[in-house]
Amino acid sequence: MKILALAALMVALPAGAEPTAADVQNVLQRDLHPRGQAGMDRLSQDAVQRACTESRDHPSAEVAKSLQAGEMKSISFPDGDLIGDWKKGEAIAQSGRGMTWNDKAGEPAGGSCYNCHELSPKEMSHGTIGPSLKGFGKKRGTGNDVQHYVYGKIYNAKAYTLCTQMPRFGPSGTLTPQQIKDLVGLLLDPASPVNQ
Amino acid sequence: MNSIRRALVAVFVLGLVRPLAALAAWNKEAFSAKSAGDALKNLGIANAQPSKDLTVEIPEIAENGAVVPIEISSTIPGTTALIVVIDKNPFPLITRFDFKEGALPFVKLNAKVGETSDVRVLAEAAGKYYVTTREVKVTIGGCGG
Amino acid sequence: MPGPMKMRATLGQGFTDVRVLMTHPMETGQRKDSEGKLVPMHFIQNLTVKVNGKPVIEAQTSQAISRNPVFSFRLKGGTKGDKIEVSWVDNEGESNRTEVALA
Amino acid sequence: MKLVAIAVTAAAAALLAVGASAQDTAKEIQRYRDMIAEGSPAELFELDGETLWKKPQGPKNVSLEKCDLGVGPGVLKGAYATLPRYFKDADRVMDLETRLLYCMTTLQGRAPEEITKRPFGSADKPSEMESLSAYIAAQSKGMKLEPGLSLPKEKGSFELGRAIFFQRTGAWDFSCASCHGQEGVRIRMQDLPVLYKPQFARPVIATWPAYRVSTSQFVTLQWRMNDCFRQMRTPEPTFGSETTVALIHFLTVTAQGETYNGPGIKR
Repeated sequence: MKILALAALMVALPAGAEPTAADVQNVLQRDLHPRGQAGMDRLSQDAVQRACTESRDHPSAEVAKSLQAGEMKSISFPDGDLIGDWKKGEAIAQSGRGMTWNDKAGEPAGGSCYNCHELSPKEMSHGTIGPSLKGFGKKRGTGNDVQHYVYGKIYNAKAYTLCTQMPRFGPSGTLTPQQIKDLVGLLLDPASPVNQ
Repeated sequence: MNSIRRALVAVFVLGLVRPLAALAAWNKEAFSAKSAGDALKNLGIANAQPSKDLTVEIPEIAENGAVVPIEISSTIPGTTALIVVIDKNPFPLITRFDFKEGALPFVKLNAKVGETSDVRVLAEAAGKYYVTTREVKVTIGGCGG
Repeated sequence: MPGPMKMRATLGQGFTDVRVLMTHPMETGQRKDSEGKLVPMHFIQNLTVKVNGKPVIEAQTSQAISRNPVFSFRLKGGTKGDKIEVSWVDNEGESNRTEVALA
Repeated sequence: MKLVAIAVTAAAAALLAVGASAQDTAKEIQRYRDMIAEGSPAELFELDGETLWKKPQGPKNVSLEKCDLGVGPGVLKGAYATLPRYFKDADRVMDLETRLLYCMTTLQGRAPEEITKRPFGSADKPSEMESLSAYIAAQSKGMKLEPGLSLPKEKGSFELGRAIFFQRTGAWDFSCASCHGQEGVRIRMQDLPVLYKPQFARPVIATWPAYRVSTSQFVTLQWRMNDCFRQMRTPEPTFGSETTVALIHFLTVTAQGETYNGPGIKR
């Protein structure tokens, strides 16, 4: 009677008060179970998730500044040119696979980019949660600064905007540095469909 | 298809032999055709005329190609059959409905549409064929994961 | 054994509206299962509608009819107690039928 | 459906070509939804569900016909519209599926492990929970959604559900609100309802559970919660756990007062 027994084992919440982020974390720890590559460690909120939960994605300027600085340190930029193969980048942007409990661990993941962003004008089935990136390289150029900005943003978007809905593709282990370079290529390469 | 069978089919088409089962049989040649033209040829249909009296209700945009509703009704006098062909499907012929005394030439069904395509609906009346063509666009939604 | 069918017949103005639901996978032969194997073609090929035992509609269908097919028909006139029967046969020779009396 | 995936680009290009305004597109998609709603295969699952409801099962070899879904033992009419709610016998808030699980264990004497081994079925083989949900929910058609909210445990469940809705967690830092918190946005081509606001929650919740045309499956709210967590890259929520029930409770309370119009049909 595991499931019914669980119900009796209520996490003690103070009566009448709204559950805090820490309370919810305890409830989730109790009610979710590991499956496939999705382990229980994924439920431990880090400082960023906690600050964004508690402020409903509107952290104070000081909190944002200090946590963003910490996130910035997570990014290690590869040496040299960061513009990879835009064709591979397009495939990564299209794929919504990876990191779920039924994706095989170790298999290359996608970036789910089109779920939220407009990129290549050829792909009209794009989401609108994030801004349109159509023509991004044409507007921003391909300079060293832009390359680093794009690489950094994909690697860890929370270093730039603390409570963005965009995942931290580097620290979460979703994308490899090479995959991120290929996405930089998709955004910046003048030959990429994004810039046509 | 061997020649004997081809001959038999020809005989049926000519109406020289009409066993009871003929109408109910499944037209393998027409359903196996890979183009709309071949499918119609196998059904013995040529020179279908556009007709306003053949009404087709179909959404212009389908959120999911797995289920695309099509509603057809004909006010062409003496309509005895309705046929649906989806041009871009791998096997374009979808269905043929034969109506006898007691039934009205009306049908509503759901079809799979593989990609944005013309949908041709044909009616047979007194040995003549009529057609109405509509385009349906297929999109996709969801997380794609 | 084939899954259930469900039919509803309603007397309209001068005609009878019939809607029938059928449980059938309508496999195209192009779909892969969870193990990546192609699922063989399996679909309804023939459909017959009878009123009081007399066939009034005979249809031939392809694998491109959507899974769990739904069809609506209209029959001329109609009298309370008319027996309406719908039956199907698929490419594997399986079949099913259902009937209602017009209320 | 790969076929459809390939079609996307073509379809999209065509949409662009005709210059269909967003409004026209929305109108046509609504027409599509109305047309498919007229003949929903959900009714086939209702038939299966009725058989299962009346079938003696388990060590006690009894049916579920004495199961109390909140409005009296065996009463189905309107029961779904009052869920989730607090049940004294179990001393907790339950949604339909959790209550069914309770009845299967107490009335039929079955082991929860056996029942929840396969809570979500496939197109070829729907699960017991799915068919039963179809049968039971259908008997609340036309009734107003009135989930329990007067008792302290019901209020607690609603509050917990709301807090979970906004909790950022998992490998990708998502909360439910990451996708369902912003008006007028979509994932790929799919519009995202802002589920903490009544005007958006109402039509959505009033049509669950539902037949899903893209997978030909009958899907329930427990499934919907489960698959959202999967896409949020978290571990898996246990079937019938307080987390899933609290979320369903929060969503249903947000939609309360809406006339139940399911089982529905979804993309």
